[in-house]
Amino acid sequence: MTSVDVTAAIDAAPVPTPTFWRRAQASRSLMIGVTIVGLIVLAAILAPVISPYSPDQQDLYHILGGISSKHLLGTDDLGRDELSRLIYGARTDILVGVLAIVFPFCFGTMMGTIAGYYGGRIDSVIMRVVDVVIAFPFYVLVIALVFVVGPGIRGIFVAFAVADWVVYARAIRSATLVVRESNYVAAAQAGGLSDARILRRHVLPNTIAQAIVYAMSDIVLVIVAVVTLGYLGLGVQPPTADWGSMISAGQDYLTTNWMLSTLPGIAVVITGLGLSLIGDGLADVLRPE
Amino acid sequence: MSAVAVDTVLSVRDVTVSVLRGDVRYTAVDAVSFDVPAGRALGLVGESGSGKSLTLRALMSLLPPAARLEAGSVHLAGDELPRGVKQVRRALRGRMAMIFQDPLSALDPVQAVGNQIAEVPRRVHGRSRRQSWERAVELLRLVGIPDAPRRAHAYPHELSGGMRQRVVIAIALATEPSVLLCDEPTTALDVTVQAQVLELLDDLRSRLQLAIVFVSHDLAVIRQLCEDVCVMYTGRLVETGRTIEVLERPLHPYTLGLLDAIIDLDDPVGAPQPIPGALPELERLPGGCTFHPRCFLATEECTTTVPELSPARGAAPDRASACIHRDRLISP
Amino acid sequence: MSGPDERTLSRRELVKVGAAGAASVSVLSIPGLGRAASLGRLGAAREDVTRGGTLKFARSIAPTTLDPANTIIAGDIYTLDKIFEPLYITTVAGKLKPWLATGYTVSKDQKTFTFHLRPGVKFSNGKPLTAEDVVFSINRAAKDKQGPLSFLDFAITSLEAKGKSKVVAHLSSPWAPFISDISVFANAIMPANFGGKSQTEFFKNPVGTGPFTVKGFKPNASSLTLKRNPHYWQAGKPYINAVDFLFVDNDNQRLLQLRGGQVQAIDLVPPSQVASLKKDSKLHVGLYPSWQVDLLVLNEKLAKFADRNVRRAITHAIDRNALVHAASFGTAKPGGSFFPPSLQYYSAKTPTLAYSVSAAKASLAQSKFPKGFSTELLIDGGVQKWQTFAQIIQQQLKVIGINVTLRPLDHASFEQAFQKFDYEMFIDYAINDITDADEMASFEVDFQNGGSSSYWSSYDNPTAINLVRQAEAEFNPAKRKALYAQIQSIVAQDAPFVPLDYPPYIYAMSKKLQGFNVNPGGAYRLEGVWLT
Amino acid sequence: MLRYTARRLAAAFFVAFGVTVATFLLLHLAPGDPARVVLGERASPQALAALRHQWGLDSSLGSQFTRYLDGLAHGNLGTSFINKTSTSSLIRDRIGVSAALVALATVFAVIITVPLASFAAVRKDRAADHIVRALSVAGIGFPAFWFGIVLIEVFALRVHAFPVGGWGSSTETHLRSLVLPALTAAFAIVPILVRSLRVGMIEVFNADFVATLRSKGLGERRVLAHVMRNALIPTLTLLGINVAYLIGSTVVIERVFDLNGLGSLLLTAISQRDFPVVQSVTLVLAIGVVIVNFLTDVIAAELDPRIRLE
Repeated sequence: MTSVDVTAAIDAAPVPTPTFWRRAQASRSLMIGVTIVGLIVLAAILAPVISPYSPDQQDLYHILGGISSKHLLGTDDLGRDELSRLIYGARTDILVGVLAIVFPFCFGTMMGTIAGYYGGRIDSVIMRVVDVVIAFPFYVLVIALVFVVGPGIRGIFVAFAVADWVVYARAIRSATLVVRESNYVAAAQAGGLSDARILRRHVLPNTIAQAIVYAMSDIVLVIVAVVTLGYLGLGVQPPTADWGSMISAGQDYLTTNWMLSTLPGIAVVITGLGLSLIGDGLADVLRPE
Repeated sequence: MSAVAVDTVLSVRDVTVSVLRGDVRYTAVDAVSFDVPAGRALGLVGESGSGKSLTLRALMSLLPPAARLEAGSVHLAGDELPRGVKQVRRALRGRMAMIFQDPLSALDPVQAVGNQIAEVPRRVHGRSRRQSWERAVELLRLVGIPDAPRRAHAYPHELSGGMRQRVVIAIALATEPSVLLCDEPTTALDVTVQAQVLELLDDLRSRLQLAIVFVSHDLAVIRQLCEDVCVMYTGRLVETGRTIEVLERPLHPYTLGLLDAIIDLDDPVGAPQPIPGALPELERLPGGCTFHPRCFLATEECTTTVPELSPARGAAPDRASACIHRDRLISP
Repeated sequence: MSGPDERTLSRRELVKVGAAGAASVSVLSIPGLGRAASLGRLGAAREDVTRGGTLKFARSIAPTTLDPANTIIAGDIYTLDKIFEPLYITTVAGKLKPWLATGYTVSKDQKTFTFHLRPGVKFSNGKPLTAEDVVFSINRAAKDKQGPLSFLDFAITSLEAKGKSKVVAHLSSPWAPFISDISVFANAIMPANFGGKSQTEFFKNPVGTGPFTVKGFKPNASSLTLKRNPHYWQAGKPYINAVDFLFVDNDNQRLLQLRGGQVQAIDLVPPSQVASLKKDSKLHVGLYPSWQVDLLVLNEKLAKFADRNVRRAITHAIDRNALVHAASFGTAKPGGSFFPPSLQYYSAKTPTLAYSVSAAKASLAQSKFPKGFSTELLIDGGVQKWQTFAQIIQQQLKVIGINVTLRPLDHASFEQAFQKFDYEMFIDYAINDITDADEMASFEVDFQNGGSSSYWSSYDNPTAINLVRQAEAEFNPAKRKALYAQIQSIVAQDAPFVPLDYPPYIYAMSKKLQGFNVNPGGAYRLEGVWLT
Repeated sequence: MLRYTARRLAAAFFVAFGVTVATFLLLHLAPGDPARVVLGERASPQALAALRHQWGLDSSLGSQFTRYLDGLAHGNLGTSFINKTSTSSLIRDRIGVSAALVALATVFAVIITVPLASFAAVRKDRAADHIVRALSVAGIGFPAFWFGIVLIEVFALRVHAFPVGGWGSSTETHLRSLVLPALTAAFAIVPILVRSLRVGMIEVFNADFVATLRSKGLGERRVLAHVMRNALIPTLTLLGINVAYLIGSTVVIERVFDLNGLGSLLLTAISQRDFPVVQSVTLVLAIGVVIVNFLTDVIAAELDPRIRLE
């Protein structure tokens, strides 16, 4: 019988996918995201330089002032400069957001790698713990933990440390499972390399990208959560400027001074948008073709 | 072109399909015409991306969103199919059916296979639930599935690849068609299973007097099943004729290239010779004969003149080729 | 105690009551004669009102108990006073008015009071009010030393019923604020021995003479429905069929519910919202003069606040004018004396500690904490005004080196926390419930007898306490005034708490609600309101 | 299917047990002596000791846990420090509001997500698709409570279509009171659902079996029925994953809309440091998630036989 597949012999027919278009799009959302977040982070870092006033400085005789040349975005109910508080709020919320995921990121990645690489009993123990933590509604767990530790930034850090690592652990575990089956890991194992070295040199570099992509959208969730805790009075405590407590305080003046609540709200949305765009862009760029 | 033959069931004339890439439409199937009589199988062969599957889908009105039927007519048993997706589908009911390359993805994963077959008599022919189910079991038996009454309750993922393809065929047969379009139905299967499915199709063809259009990139498969063959390249038919003759004496350098690329078990000495270059992308089709950049016969003229598909001198009467140098290929 | 000329006293007391109460005639009238007149005036139902309907009223605090003798929480008081009524009440104008009594006679030694009960008064179960009920109720309030206001009944030695319609009260000594004290909600009347039920059962389904009744009371519920009492003694009243109290602790949510038309009235309107509410043509904002003062209380159980210089430094450091400007939006007056200016015997000449950062720093420098310290400010977190106050105080104390962290709690835990002395500083308000200033003086200064360890500050100045007790036995208004001026002066200098401002009561309501008013003690009666 | 259900049930029980242990430990992780919190700073050592004994805080962790489990088995979740009533009765009073809110929010989430995701999937890479995707990206950074505030301002204050808050007194007013909060809660998960479901739908629409269905001669409505059933499965799985987040969001949303559900009970208990209530509500909400996840797993497996094999 004469056989077989013509395409096996002929050079693989190229599949004309709109690669360029997609790459352009991916980098476009990445670029926009980096620009937005970059500007906000820059403002946060330079807060003491660019803020026209101290965020805590009250002027009790000029409260709820509208837009003026002295106060570009007006003043709040204690006569504090709204613009300065917005800028310092970025400082608080972004710093807290980033710091709050450091531990979950590291610990979750570690647990996920160990579970995925070693499998077996270690895997099932870690994953059962993950299942239990995930069963708690995120906000319920965070609020309950803030209750245990006490409101404020320390409470936020502890709450996220306990509640948030599981997501990284899950993602990294499944990525590690794939990598573990690959030939180069098998080769490395056959070559007698230590587990630590294989994990560090061959496994992690191939899985960490996913954790980084997730971290971007995670910072968004954390900032939203910090803001929400601020709204509930469990988050950053006064007088520290934070977008959540600003939204909460401004809610009382929604009819007369709508900007007080709306501006920090918009700030949260824009920051979230920027970080999500970075996450999406990174995911597209890092996704293996 | 010759008039529609009396026993011709499916007659395709100048079917042209365009595809949207970015903001530009490109012609992906260019004025394809062929006839298939009852009880005969026509092979449509070419590399992936040559437009053969698109042609089939155009006939069934199953084009993907980016593709559009630009021109051409299809006659089924002498009746011209109407325009418009809905009208075509209604006109096709019970006359033409199609089977697909990947039998797993061609089946609804969350329905028992019996239901998927019985759905046709139930919904299309308005039979009773019981009758429909019996019909489904009967069809499963017809396509050679052992223990059909029990297997009818199985889900697609519970069946082997060959079984699944038999189920797909059974679904197609449920519509009681006179024409069966097969889109590489054996490609995803093991070689032994492939042979069984081909035997089944061949058996059905003769028993049910089905007209079959069989798309494949595998010349061996075509040879086994099809009396006639059309070779396609970049959306155009480049050679047609009796399968035996086309394969014995190709009249187009592309067909020749396809044959040379095959390991010939009868001639183990001659090493397979791949066709140089690659199938051009739609956006970058060369002018003139689209095959000329890869062709060993190409001349200056080939880069400018678009060759017509026309009968070759000195060959069998139903042979045609779209190469201006075809006469140079007729050699003993 | 060397009593002054008894005849003078008697007349003066009568003059005082006559001036305070709208019913000076009925005080002396024989019950039988006064009946028609008093019922006619008090019970007259207006003919030009719309009857029926349910008033939906959103309030900040849910009641925890309906027992008058066991609470001083606003949420409880302003619910139970719709169900139970005392012998006298305070009018909107801040005067005493005979209510379940038509009047009283007093012995020459000022130690025996005979109250004449209003005829025709029935409890909500249809049974008539008798002298036994009054004896039971006031005895319960007076003898129940757990009761936070039992100190008001301090002077009562015994009560006896004379027939069905007279009650005689024997006092240990002449007691100037007596009728005023009798008018407090804690002395409200309920059936003797709870009408035969257990106390717990009774306060679940209470029976009183008030305009409304409650069935199946649950503490801390999200709403409470009060139904019209069909046996109410003021014929034709109440005009409305029912009151739905909704308890919404969030200021903003209450406002929203009023603006959204879900309720017809709300209490505790944040001052910041007054201006914008006034612009709403469908709404009416009521600012009612009050006997209220907002206080920053300092816990003297702690070494830092036991130090008088620290307390004075804090008082100097808080700019009450700015505070009022920013947080009260022109509705309140800045704080000075711990007596509100509207209260009897307020002294405008009180030498208060004025706002001065340098004076504050100087005081702190003289204290044991010259470099300042860190402390915690407890507030009722649900009230926007307190949050604003707290943040301003936080900022102003920072200037003199006192770092304040805020501790907002929900209302119930807030009350519990400071009453258990689980606090360092807290902000709360004090209201004189009755016409006589003695209540506020005792409550905030009389560490032993005032019922609250000087508003839980533990402020204990024997000189001041002695003056408070002198004033209680003093019937000469001029002399009393002088005594209270002295007390106010001492307290201002000792600075056990910082009087922050004197706010009005602010209610907002739909213009459909008519006849609503609040007395300076903070109580509002609902038998006379109607919905158009 | 039975074996699959049994396996999921066993797993659910295991997680539920883990959740119970975790909530139990929560109380013991909390700094400060609960007895002192309740009795105040001035409390005598005897009173403190008595209260600790009453709550069993003086016995070993192990025996406390056994007692806790024993209580749970008898439906006794403990007694509120503040209200002095059993926490289970507090929870019973309020669970209805929360359950109704979560249920309605889920319905809204599906009603919003499915058309948006299908729309985007059908028009993949066209303008409509880009708009839906951009909105879903922006939506993730949008605090739900803020959306609630906006809804109140627009639909309750400008247009008096819905109450601004509260729970109402009849079934009809209950439902009306729930509309805005449920929309807000739905909004908390819709961006995530749309993103994931869009991808799932594209896969289904591109699947060959749709072509098979059409080549069978079935009408478009019949074809859509097949597609929907297939798209339902990823939707369901997604809902299962996100219901925990949804339940968490309702805690905040109940506060915005002044609903007296478990969320506001939790928040009040937290501000009152009412340990048993915090513990019980946390436990009940987490068990709720476990139950919902179990149900979605089983229903998804019923709809999709392939899942049973995993």
